[in-house]
Amino acid sequence: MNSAAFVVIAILTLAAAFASATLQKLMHAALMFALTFVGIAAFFFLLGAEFVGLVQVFVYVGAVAVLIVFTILLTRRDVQDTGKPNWGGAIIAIAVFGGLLWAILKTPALFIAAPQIEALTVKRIGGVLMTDYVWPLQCVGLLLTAALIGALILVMEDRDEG
Amino acid sequence: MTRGIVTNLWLIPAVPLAASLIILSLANSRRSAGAVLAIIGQVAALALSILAFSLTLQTPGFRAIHNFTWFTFGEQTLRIGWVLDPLAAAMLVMIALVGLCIFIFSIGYMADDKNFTRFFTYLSFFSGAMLGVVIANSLLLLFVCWELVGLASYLLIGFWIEKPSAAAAAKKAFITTRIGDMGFFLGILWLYGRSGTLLFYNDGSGCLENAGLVALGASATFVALLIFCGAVGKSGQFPLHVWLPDAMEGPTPVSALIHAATMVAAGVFLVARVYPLFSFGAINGVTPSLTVVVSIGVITALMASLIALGQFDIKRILAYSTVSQLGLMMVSLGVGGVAAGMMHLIAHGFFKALLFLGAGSVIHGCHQEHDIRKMGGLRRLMPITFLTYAIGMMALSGVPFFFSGGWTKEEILHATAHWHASHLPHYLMLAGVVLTALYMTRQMIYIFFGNRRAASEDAHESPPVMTMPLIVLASCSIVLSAILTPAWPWLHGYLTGESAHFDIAVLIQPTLFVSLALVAGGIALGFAIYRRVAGADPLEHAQPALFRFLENKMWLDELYDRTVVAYSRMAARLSDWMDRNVWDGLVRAVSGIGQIFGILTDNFDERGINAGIDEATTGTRGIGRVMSAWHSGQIQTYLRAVGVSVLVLLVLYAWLT
Amino acid sequence: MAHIITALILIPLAGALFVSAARPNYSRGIALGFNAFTSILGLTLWRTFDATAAGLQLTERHAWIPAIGAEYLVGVDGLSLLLVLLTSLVVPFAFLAQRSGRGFCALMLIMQSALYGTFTAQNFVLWFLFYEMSLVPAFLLIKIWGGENRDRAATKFFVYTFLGSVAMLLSFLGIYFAKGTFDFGTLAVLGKSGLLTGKLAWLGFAGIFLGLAVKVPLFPFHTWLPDAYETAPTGVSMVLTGVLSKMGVYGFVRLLLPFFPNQIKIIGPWLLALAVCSIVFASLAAWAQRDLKRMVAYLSINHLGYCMLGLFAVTASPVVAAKIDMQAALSGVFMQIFNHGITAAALFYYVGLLEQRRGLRGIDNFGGLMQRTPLLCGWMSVAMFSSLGLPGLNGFIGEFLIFKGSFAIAASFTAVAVIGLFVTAIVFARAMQALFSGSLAESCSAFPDLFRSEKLVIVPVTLLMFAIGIAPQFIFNIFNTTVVQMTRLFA
Amino acid sequence: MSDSLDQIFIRIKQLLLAPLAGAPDWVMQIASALINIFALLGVFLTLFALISVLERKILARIQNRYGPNRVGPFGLFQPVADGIKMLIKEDIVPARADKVVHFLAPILIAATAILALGVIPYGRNMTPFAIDGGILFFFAVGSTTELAVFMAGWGSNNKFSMLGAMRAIAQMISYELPLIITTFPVVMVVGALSPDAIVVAQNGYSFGVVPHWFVTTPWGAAAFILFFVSGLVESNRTPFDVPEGESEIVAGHMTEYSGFKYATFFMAEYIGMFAISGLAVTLFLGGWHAPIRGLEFIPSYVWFFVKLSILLFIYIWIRGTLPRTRIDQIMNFAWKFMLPMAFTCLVAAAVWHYAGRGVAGWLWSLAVLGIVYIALSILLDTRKKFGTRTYRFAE
Amino acid sequence: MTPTLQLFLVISATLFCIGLLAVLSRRHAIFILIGIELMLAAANLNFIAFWRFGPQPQPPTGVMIAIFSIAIAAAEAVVGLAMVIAVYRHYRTTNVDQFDQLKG
Repeated sequence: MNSAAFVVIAILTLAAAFASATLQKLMHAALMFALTFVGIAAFFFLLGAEFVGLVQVFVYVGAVAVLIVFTILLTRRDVQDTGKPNWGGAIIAIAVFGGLLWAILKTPALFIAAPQIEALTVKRIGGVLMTDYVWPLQCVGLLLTAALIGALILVMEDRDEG
Repeated sequence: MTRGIVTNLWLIPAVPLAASLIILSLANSRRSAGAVLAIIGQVAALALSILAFSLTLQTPGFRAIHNFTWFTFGEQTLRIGWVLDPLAAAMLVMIALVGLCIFIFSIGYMADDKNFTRFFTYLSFFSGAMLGVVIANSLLLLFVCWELVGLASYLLIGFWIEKPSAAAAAKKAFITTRIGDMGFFLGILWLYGRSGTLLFYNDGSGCLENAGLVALGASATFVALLIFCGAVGKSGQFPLHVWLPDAMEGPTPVSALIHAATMVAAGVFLVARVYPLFSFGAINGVTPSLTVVVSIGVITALMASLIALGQFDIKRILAYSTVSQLGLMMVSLGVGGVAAGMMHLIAHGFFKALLFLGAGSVIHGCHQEHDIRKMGGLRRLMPITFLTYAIGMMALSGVPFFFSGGWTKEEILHATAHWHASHLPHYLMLAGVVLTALYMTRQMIYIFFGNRRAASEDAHESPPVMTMPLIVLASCSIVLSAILTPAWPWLHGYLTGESAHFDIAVLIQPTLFVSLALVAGGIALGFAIYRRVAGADPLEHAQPALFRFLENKMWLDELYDRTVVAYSRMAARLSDWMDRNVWDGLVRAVSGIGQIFGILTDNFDERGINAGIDEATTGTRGIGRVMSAWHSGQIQTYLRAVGVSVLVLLVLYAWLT
Repeated sequence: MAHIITALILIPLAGALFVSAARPNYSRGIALGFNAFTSILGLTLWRTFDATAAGLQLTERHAWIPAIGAEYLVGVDGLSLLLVLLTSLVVPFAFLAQRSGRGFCALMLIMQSALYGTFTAQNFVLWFLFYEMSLVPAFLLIKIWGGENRDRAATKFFVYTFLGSVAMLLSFLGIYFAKGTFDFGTLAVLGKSGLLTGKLAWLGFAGIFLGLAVKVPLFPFHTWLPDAYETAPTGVSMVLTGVLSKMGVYGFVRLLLPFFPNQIKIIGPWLLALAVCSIVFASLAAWAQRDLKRMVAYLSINHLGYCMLGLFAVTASPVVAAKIDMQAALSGVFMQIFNHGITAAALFYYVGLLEQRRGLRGIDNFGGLMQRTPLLCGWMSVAMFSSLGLPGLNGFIGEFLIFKGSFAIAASFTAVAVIGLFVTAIVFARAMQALFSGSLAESCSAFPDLFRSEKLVIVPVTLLMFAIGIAPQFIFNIFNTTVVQMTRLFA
Repeated sequence: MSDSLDQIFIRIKQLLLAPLAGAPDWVMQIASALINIFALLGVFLTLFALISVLERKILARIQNRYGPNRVGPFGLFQPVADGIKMLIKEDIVPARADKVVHFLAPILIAATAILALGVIPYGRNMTPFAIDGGILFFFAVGSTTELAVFMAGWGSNNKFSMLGAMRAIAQMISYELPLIITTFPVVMVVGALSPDAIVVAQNGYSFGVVPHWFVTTPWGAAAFILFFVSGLVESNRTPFDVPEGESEIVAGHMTEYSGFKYATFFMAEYIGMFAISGLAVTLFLGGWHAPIRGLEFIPSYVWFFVKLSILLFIYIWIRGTLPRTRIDQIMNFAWKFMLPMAFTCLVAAAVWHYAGRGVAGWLWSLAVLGIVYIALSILLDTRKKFGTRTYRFAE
Repeated sequence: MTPTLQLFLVISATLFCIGLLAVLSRRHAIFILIGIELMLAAANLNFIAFWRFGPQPQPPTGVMIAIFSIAIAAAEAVVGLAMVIAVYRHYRTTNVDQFDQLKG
């Protein structure tokens, strides 16, 4: 857990995140979104959960980013997102950030270093998944199928609608 | 042999009852068959009675009982039964014989009545019931027959139902006797309650026997007095005698049978039968109950004889004479002369029946004329009636020697003389004797002597069917005196169980002479007053106020009407009014409250709840409108709200910990 | 033979259905047919009834609503059998009393079945069901076929009795929650040691007492009876007085007395006073009545007063009574129930006959009937004398036993009650004088004497009166063991 | 001796690292990583150059003509010539194109392709980056190529390139599923996601002749075929090279690129092909294992590259023979045939495993596969789809 | 600055608030989805951080939750985007302020 990598990744991720939240151009924001998630995956690698990082990259960068981009394409004809982001939301976000920060800094117990852990192998994750979390796995499987079908139905162009 | 007779002793009352049932089922038209059946019934009863009588002659103090269970209720059994003893036997014979004579007489008397058969039904029913009373060994059976006798008397008095006065008299008789019966009923209940049985003689454990009497103890006097109420009611003693004179409304044979010989005698018989109750715990023959009996007897005797002086209706005079004679009997029983009382009862039965039938034939002769002032001089027109009537009159007023009445009256005076409590009743009774002689001679003179007046113009002698019973009864009165004279007191011995022996010497007694003198004086006085009777009654002429007082029966009837009857009728109307208004009023009040309650809840519901709910609904709608403004549809406003609330929670948390 | 009681209850119902379906002019015939059938059943029940065995016989027990402890339990003991026989006697008598259409017959049959049910039910819920079931037909019968101001009388009758029964229901619910059972047998046994305690006991007692007192009727609660009987048609009033009021007395014997012995002991004198009041006041009121039916109604209150006197004497008097007196009073009460049932019904029947002939039933509307209709007057006077309590007829037996029993236990009350006896005598004497004697009123000059059909009805009933009067043992045999058992229960 | 030869490269590496022994370990890590990267790049770039020219020669041979033989002996220096040509060409950027995205696209594609190479075991413990979830890393990185292709398409602000990008992405996404599912049986049988474990699991020979490669098992063979076809589609090779279908939409998403950017696209395509076939080798062909026991003396990496070149030859061979397929046919083929077959391989593998991995299991899984294949062929009424086109002339 | 748990939390908090910023202030529907995804990612980061810094030999629940939440977030994103498209087709705009049909 070297701190240098941590700092680089942190800066990279936060910058990308901020960019994706504030960039006016839709496409750039989407790409910055993908970059943020690569950064978060890096964080996971740093924290020793490779599998989660890979899954994160796999799912978000591979699928969600593409979907967002596709959605942007499909909704291109609308007017550009003009106007400053209204400040109301920003103020509240900052306030909430302040609150969270206050909460984190106030609790001393968090100020601990990373203890030594044995590598979290994919086999172990697989084992736990298949024993303790077998039901949630099935439910998530069901959920994903449902989402798949749902999205299809929502988006399917009815021949006669147009 | 005795067993056989006692067990089917019930036949004696049963035969006349059966006869009456059969006659009842006959159509009204079968007149002769009805009469014959009744007569046969009566003759059979007489034969059986004589048979039973002969049985009792075998041993002195004979008593045979036959008890059986009437019904069992729960685990208890109610036993009743018959008893045959001299008292009963004598009464049986007297009732049967007198009944027979009257039956025969009424054939003639009622010949032209359209309900002839129904009359005989009632007569035989009556005699059956009367016989039942006499032979009953249980006070309950006695009470049952007693009530049936009361019913029979009601039916017979009200025989001519179309006459309202007859119906009223019947009702009055029924109700007054019923008052007495109620007392009697309470007595029975008390006795049954205390002694545990109502059987008179039950070989040792009967209520009249020692065991029962001891069980009764102090309450014997109260029981006795209550039973005495029954006797007072039935025998027409002082307070409850008012129905008897009115009962004359019924046909004369009825009056003869019921209101002279038998039914009225039942009361005396009852007192005689339950005498041990009265005399229980007597200190030298005097108990409170007996003194009451004596006092009632004395009052009744004097009062009745005085009233008799003031009456003009031939049958009413005889009725009042019966009342006074019964008073006399009660006195004799009271003072302890049970046998004397019974003997007088039997004798009186005969000659009073004789007098009544005589009066009946006189009325028949004078074409249903009852008022003696319209009669007179029937001496020559109706010789047989006159002769028999004279014999009856002599017996009644107590002429000794040949006439039964005299001896028995003599006996009674003898008993009252020896009464320890006080001598007053003795002297009063002597006065009674004089008065009796007086009103009888008055009646004789009015009817038979003097010159003929209105009704007796074309009077004619009654047919033999009517005069025959008169002759029989007259001869009986004379013959009976034979066994009654103190010289050979056979009947007295028979009744008391002692042996009778012939002794002329007994006759020479001071009281005998005194009574003889009194009777002669009475008759002489009578002749003196009423010799030249014309128009108004001499007594009325002499003492108008007193006479009117007596004529109106001392206004007792009016007194009763105005007090007892009026009050009870008023009580009835009051309770009806109470019922209709007070209790029903309560119910109506409750329902009223219910209605008011209903109205209240309705208003409350209308104004209170409905209005309240309407207010509430409008209020909520207002709030609703305010709230909806919040839902602007902008998703982001919602999210901002979420954010803010999280913040607030955080701050709150921070502020709290 | 096991299901004879259920059959007894159901046949009249079936009859009611059948009658309402059949043609109107046959309805009375059919109803009588069904009545005959139930009477035969009643008689077989009597024959199979073992008079010596104590306790319930021919019981049928089926689960009904176990959740609330309601159980179909019917059984017959001496008293119930007596009342069943009375019902099977009075109801046909009532049918014969008047012309009746389909509705009338159906309702009467329903009432008969309800009566059978009430007298044999041994579980409260079942008993209460039949108790209410008998109320409705009575109400309808009075309301539809009654005389003038029948609506008011019918409603008063219904609401009054119904209010009472509601009170009774509430107290029984209290008992159920306290003891958990509705069964009369167990409650009676429990009753000895007091079903409820303290104020609740008094409430329970008051509830049942009110319910039954209204039904009997006991003195202050009797005002509905004269109005109801006066307007009710002859047949209905016969059944009402003949059997329905007996339900009240049956209720007292079966429900109130065994369940609240000590409460009754405490207010004993008051109860006796009430009974005496109902005897004396009712008879006095009867004397002042001008309407014959109303007069007979008051007299039936008087006679039921005797029953109540007997019952209260046995249970309510503080004095420890001897066994003989209690048994005398109780068997007197049972006998009085039976006799009054017949006699009162007969009286109403005769009044009904007179009303049919004259159209009016005021006591002054008649006069001198003896000359015109001697037979009718003869038989009617027999019924009157029986009701009067003349010995030799059935009335006397009951009254004598009641008075014997209650005199030994509560002498003063019984003494006052004797006045009631006496006033009844006056009432009847007055009635007889007004109706039979005197000159024949021209309005009654055209009266026909008894028809053959009427004779057929009267003669057996009067013969029964004489039979019971002279040899009542066959009636006593029915309930002797029950009386013994009950005296042991009440002692 | 064979072992020393086999580990020669590792030993070279340790030699290079020796001077840095004293440095802190993060320095050591970076150094070893750099060595690996350079070695990797060196090998595969030269292979790229070689294959590009070989491909043109083999295609020529298939088309009965020589290939480029002018530049160097047998035309082997042709790639150098091409490379120089690419560098010199002018780099045109479309006017209103999204310059940043346009510029980043080729870099991203090349980067992902090279990253994928990092996890493939080339020889006994010669895996540049031995990550525990190596296979997963390979696919995770593989999936970012779609994003890069899209950037290329979008960045050039050209309808054709946009359409081309759409088609490429659609194609790649729909075949990514069968690609991954076919690896499932292997992973499940081996029980680990790391490529080394998979290769180690395939050693051993039965009867000395038949190697325990997964391809020898029926599900292994079927999975290999499906994997290989999906690989073809993933790297947009004929007959699935619809995106660059010259006849229809010029060069697809690469139309607006020229010069060096186009070269990087070209290079990325080839490296992608190397990666897919490298993975196919590790998964099914026993990685660096020798085909028969007898030949084990030959070093492991040699076997790896021999098998790799065979596969590449097959690529080129297919390109030379098969005509281009329609986009909808590709789609249907993917979803209606490939996916069910992939799942059947999974089932077959399970049957094989639970039947004791012996001959019985072999036969059973063959039977399962056969049945499903026949059933699908009946159901899919492919005749209509691939039947002869009926031309309707305008009447 | 060795990475402590607190630091990780701060980073995830910032990520979370950036996501919140995107959601609250951007008008474009897709940005809201991006914002949500960011927030979810921040949460995942927290889970993994707590798992990593938590007392060891513990079962990898944190990781599990992260995995599952990724899966669910993906499903949610898919449906969200599909809805955005469908809504766009209907409204011809993705400006969130226009979608106020559910006004009270």
